[in-house]
Amino acid sequence: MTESEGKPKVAFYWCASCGGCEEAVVDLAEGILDVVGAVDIVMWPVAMDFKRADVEAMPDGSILASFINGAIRTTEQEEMASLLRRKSQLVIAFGACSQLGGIPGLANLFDREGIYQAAYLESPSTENPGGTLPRLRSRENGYELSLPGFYETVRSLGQVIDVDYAIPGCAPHPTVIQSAVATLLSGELPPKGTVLAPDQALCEECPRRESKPLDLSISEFKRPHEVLIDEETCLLAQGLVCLGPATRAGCGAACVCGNMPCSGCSGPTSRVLDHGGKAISGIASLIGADDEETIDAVLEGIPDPVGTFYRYGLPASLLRRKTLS
Amino acid sequence: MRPNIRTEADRSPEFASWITSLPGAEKIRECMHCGLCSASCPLFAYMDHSPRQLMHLGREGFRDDVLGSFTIWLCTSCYQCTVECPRQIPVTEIMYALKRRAIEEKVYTKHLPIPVLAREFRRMVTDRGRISESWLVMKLLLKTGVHRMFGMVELGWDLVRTGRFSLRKETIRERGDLARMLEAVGSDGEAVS
Amino acid sequence: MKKLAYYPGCSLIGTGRAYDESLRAVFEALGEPLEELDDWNCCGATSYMSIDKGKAYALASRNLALAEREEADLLTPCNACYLVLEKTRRHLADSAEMGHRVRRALDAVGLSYEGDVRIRHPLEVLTQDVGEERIKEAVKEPLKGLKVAPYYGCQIVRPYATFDDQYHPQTMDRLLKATGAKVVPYPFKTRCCGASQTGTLPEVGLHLVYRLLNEAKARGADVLAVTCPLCQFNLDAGSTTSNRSRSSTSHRSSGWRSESRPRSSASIAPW
Amino acid sequence: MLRENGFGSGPTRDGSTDGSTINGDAPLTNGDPPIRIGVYVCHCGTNIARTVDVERVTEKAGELPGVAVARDYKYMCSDPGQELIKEDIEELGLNRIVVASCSPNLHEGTFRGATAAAGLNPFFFQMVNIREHASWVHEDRDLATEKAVDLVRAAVRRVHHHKALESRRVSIRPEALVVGGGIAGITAALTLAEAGKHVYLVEREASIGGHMAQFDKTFPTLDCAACILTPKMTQVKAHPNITLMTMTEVVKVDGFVGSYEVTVKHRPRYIDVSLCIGCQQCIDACVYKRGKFEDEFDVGLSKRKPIYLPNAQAVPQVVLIDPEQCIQFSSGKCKQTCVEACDRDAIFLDQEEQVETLDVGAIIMATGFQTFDPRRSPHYGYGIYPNVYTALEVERLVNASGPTGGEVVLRDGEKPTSVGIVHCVGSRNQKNNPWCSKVCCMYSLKLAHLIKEKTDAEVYNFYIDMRTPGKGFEEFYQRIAAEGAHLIRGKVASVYQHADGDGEMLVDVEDTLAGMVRRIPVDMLVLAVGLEPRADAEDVRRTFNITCSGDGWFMERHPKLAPVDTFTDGVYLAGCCQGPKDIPETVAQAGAAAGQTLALIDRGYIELEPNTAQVIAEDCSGCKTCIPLCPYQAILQSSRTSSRTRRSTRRSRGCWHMLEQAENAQQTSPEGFEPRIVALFCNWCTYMAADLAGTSRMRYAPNVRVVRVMCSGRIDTQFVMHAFARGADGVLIGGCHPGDCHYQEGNYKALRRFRLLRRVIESLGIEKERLRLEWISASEADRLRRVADEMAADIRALGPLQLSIPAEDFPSAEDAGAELPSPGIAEETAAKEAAVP
Repeated sequence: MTESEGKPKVAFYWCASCGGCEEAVVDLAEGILDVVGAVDIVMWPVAMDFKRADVEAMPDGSILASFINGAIRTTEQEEMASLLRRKSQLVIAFGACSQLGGIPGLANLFDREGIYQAAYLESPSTENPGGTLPRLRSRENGYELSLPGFYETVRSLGQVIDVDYAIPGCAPHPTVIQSAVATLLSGELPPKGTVLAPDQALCEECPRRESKPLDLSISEFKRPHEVLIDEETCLLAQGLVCLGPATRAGCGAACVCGNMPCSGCSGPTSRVLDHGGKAISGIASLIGADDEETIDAVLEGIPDPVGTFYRYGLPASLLRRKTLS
Repeated sequence: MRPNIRTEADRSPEFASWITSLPGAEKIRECMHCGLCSASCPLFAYMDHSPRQLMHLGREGFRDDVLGSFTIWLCTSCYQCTVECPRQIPVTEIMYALKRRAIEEKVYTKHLPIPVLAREFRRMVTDRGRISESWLVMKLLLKTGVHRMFGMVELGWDLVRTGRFSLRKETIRERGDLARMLEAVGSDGEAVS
Repeated sequence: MKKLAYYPGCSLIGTGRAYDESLRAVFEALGEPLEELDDWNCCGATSYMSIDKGKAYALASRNLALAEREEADLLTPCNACYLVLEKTRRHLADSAEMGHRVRRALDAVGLSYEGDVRIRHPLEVLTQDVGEERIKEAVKEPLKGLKVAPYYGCQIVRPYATFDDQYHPQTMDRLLKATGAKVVPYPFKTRCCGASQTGTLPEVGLHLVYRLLNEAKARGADVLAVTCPLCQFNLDAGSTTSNRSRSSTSHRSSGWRSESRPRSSASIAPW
Repeated sequence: MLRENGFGSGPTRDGSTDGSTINGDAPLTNGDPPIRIGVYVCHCGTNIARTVDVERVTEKAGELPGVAVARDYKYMCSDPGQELIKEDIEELGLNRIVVASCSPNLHEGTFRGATAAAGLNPFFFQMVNIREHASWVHEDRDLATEKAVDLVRAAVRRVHHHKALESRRVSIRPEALVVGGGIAGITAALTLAEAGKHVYLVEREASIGGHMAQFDKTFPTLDCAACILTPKMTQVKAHPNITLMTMTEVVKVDGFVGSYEVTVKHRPRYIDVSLCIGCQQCIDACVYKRGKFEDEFDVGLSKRKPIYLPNAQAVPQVVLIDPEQCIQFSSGKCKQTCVEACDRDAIFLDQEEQVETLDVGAIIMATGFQTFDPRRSPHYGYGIYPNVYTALEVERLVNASGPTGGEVVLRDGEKPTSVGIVHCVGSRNQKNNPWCSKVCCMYSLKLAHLIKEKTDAEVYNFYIDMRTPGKGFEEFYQRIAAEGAHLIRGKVASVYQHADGDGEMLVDVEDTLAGMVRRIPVDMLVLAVGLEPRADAEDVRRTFNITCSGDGWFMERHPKLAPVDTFTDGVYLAGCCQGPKDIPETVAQAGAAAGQTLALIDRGYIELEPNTAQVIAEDCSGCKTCIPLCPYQAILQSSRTSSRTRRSTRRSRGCWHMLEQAENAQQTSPEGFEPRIVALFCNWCTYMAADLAGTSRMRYAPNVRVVRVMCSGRIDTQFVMHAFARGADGVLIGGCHPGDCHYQEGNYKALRRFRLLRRVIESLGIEKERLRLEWISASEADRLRRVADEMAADIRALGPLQLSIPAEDFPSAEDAGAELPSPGIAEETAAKEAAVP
């Protein structure tokens, strides 16, 4: 580990994401002071005024670690990710969007044209009488303006650049961030590719675990707004699609503690190839019906299966997106 | 009379593959010669080849024996053989196909009334859409030998007397439609090119 | 009961006139008068099938299309029409190729056929839809004392067994009993009457007719009841002709052989 | 094993899905020696080599990562073939073996043995089926070769992950159950009992003896059936090692080979079997003065009372009461004269049904057959004309202990003067049973002889083909012909009885040898009814968890090499429940089944397949999802840690890790799109059907690449997605029919997952034709063929599955930008903007 000016240099960057991950860093509250004090931040667009040129000017590999949140949607995001990769010894995918594609990844259910239509022409709040759509280059008052290119498909950070570690969650839970940072600063780096969170399913830390019956069989799926949710019993046992059994622990079962089922933001454990696929296998098997018609009737309770099982991970899933015609 | 010996030159492989390519007729190859078709056939007594033999001759490709056989013209489509066959050979439908091919290739006795009936029947239906039985019978008799009519005088008189012998020419309204339909359906392409 | 379009067929407006008239009268009496299918055409019978399969199916299918246009099922009293129409219905459903050809032909004249027409026979309608109870009630003069041999003919039980048993059909027996008649056991219920062979090869056809009549007589029947105009014609016309020409029917089989034993020689084959 | 291997679903820099080490070729375990694979491709004489280019497969295999040696050989299963493997293991240090040859059902054991003999753990061996699944079912040499290469590649990738496994031993209970007390069950039971094993012989009827007890003479020797059978029946009753249970049925079978728990139900007999001595005084005393009900043993030809002895030679020699017929049961107002008459007080009218559980190590099925009901072929007039009989009825007539005392007479008591015997009734007929019932020709000849002997009637045998293969059979046929029976080759078309006739019937038949139809008067017609599976065979096989072949007979494990085994370990077949047989064959098979049972019991243990599931405690979060899914309740929650689960080694069955093979279809052919279909087939049904398609030399689309899974329930939806992601154009899942799962309910789990998965993939734009789930039993090879052909055609029409691979989507950022707004919209916008002043 080379350190140029005593303190290690650290960069934060933000791609296609909601900003929640930035909030998560700030949410570390006093904890952040330890971090800030220990490092020298060289890039953090949300909080500090560093420009791309400043980073470009730095020697390759001079940044110890870049924390990048958000998925890759535009050419600019890819360029910045590649730049930071070049300049950094470690790149950490920060949060679900970066690690798995995240909520923005659900755009992979549509193609670019469909997204443009919806976002710039058809949505009720849009006022665009000229029907103007984003263009790479345009002229305005004699100046040539350019916009980043908009990819057909959203990708996770790992699908664009080489990524060393990931911190999961939407947004990452403070305790996860703290222990991850502590691991990185400890000097004993885990193997490359490690997700810096416990490698067990959420049930491990779920307060309702003991209430899960041994003969669980689901005859009706319910959505949270349709029922009064009991605060003690296992949510699956109440017919709610809880992805806890297939999702990585670390958040302390935050949603379940808030009486909502786990929606899977921390992604799968290391042994799983496809988060949604694993959840489908586990949950579908528990359906209490043996014939096609009854099974289908039970499945009517999951009206949007892709949105349910791939809410945070469609781009990083095996099938990645809706096929393009 | 044809001598009762056949050489391989008498066989037509094309005919064999044609007959076994008819729908369901590939089962001829599975025939175990139990003779149920023959023994259940009400017309068997008048046949030169039994249905069983005819199926076998067809399978082996003896085209001239099959198409020249009187048997195919005796079939009244009572479907007894089809229903009985343990190998589910559609004997009646094969008989139909053989009749069609014999007519197409014009291999049948000239004055055999059955194909004449079929032809006259078709002509009348194609022209008018319906059959006027009395006219059909008279045409048939004219074409196959007027002498046959004498034996029928008494029967004819009975029919006239009971109002069952009408000289009205039956016809449908949309004759043009029917003609266009029969044109549009195209040809069978069942017989070989 | 779905609406029925009456399809008399060519024989019922010819030699089978009596059948047509009595059928109309029966349904009238039952309060369900028959309505004839508008502009029906000949089904093609066995003759057309002997010449051109595609045209034969097209011909028959026009009637199916007309019935479908009227949202009706077809009621046909003639066995031959019944089979031809039923066979067409099945073939159009089973054979994609023929279905396509025929639909193209129908399309050429603005007709279509989706496959929603059932083919029905008066025996089926009278015993199943109307029912023996209603028939019994409607009978004014029971046929008491009349001994009837029921003759079903071939084509309503073969090759398809649609509404009755293939070997031992019962619907006509039930209908006849409902009218008060006595039904005699008649083993030749479904044996062929010779069909058009009575016209084309009279000596062959009449022989078959003779067997049927002789058997009915041996079973003690006063009359034979039939369901098909051609069977009726053959048996009716043949009942005089076959007797007359019996002596000259010399077509003893070249193929038939009967075992002869002194004890039963008298009761063997009638020829 | 590396715990952390990329980011869950494996996104990596290059954008391929191959990000996780699960798919890589590196050794999985740190410190383990490098993987050295030996691949052996078998010619199987010309069986494989004729259609598959064996050299090419070998060459391709040699290029695969980890492969140290690839060889082809004429017969891998031969001693030199196996020696080859052993030498290579020793000399080249191989630690994984792949053999591409025939079905693992045939030679998996052989090659595991060879692997073990060279000191390598046998579970480092993997078999590839390129005969039944490739060379025998395809004609196109290129496509068959390509398929073989794919299958070998899949296996090579798979063995990277194999681990050394140790077989576990399970001890075998020494008791055996024999189901069915006909000659098959009797023979099997006596053989086992003589060997000192305890046997439970369960018979549904009131007496053992089965069909054989009804026969008079046996062909071709004409020795008396009773004389040879009755001693065996009494031996059964007397044998100290046999517990005979009549009027008893098996209702449930739990457990597995070595320790089956069999629940049996005893129907009440209303007589105490231990008290009754068969004196029959109760029968004489019955309020019915004479027989009123059809006697089952005499096939209805005689009448009996509600209290009766099943037959004169019945074992046990104990009466029974039919509650359907006895007045006491219907009205409660009988004088109960039978109870009074019994001086041993053996009658208990309040007896009830009893249920009992038996613990046995092995089961022999000997449930027999039923005869074809000729009412299903109405043209023979059975049930209409009184003098039309089934052969079984005539067996009773000719039997000296039968209803007529052995006299062959018509219903009116007259001797027949002319008798017709119709062969093949219900057999060799697509409308009834397509098979030859094997015994009818011989028993018809026997009846011809007996009838002629007893009545001097003219006898006509109407046969289609005279089938007399067997010791002394042809000679018997010659003897009957010499005796003057008329042997007429033709099937009877109709039977007609004259109105004024004297009971005489006329039979129409084509004498096909003479080429004429004959009309023959007979006064007795005997129908040689064929043999068919019992009506409840389907229920029975379900109870015992065995399979039926398509025709309904119980299915043997292998038609030639394992004719008495079933696919369920420890359950064996004897006699006609497996297919038509004559008595000597039945006895031989019963002996064989008993021999197999003895071999199992005397070894004392069996080795269970060691590939069962395990819980890795440190990875388990205690979510308990697996617990309700195990039909054997094998997964137990550990009481100590409470959060962990542990498995019960005793019960769990094998599940295999198949993921590697699911991804074998990554290549698409350059020209002329040929879809790649990954087929995940259950080992017990569809995989067997694919083997059967091979042995039957069916031809089907070569697009299907079969991966064997132990159960369709093992198929994780990830397997399917993985296959699609790796280039499969379609995925076919084959499982057992509902209710038939080898593991009770795995196929239902497959169905549930499939229904949800299908919704997901459809939402992702993948056509539903690309994913099919089909229930195909081991006997439905034809169905497999149809499904494979259909699916290949459907997908060919759809074209390749185009999953966007981002690495290809994004050649460079520049190009991506250039694709942006479609020119039309851009120009239009520009024009509008220009128009603004």
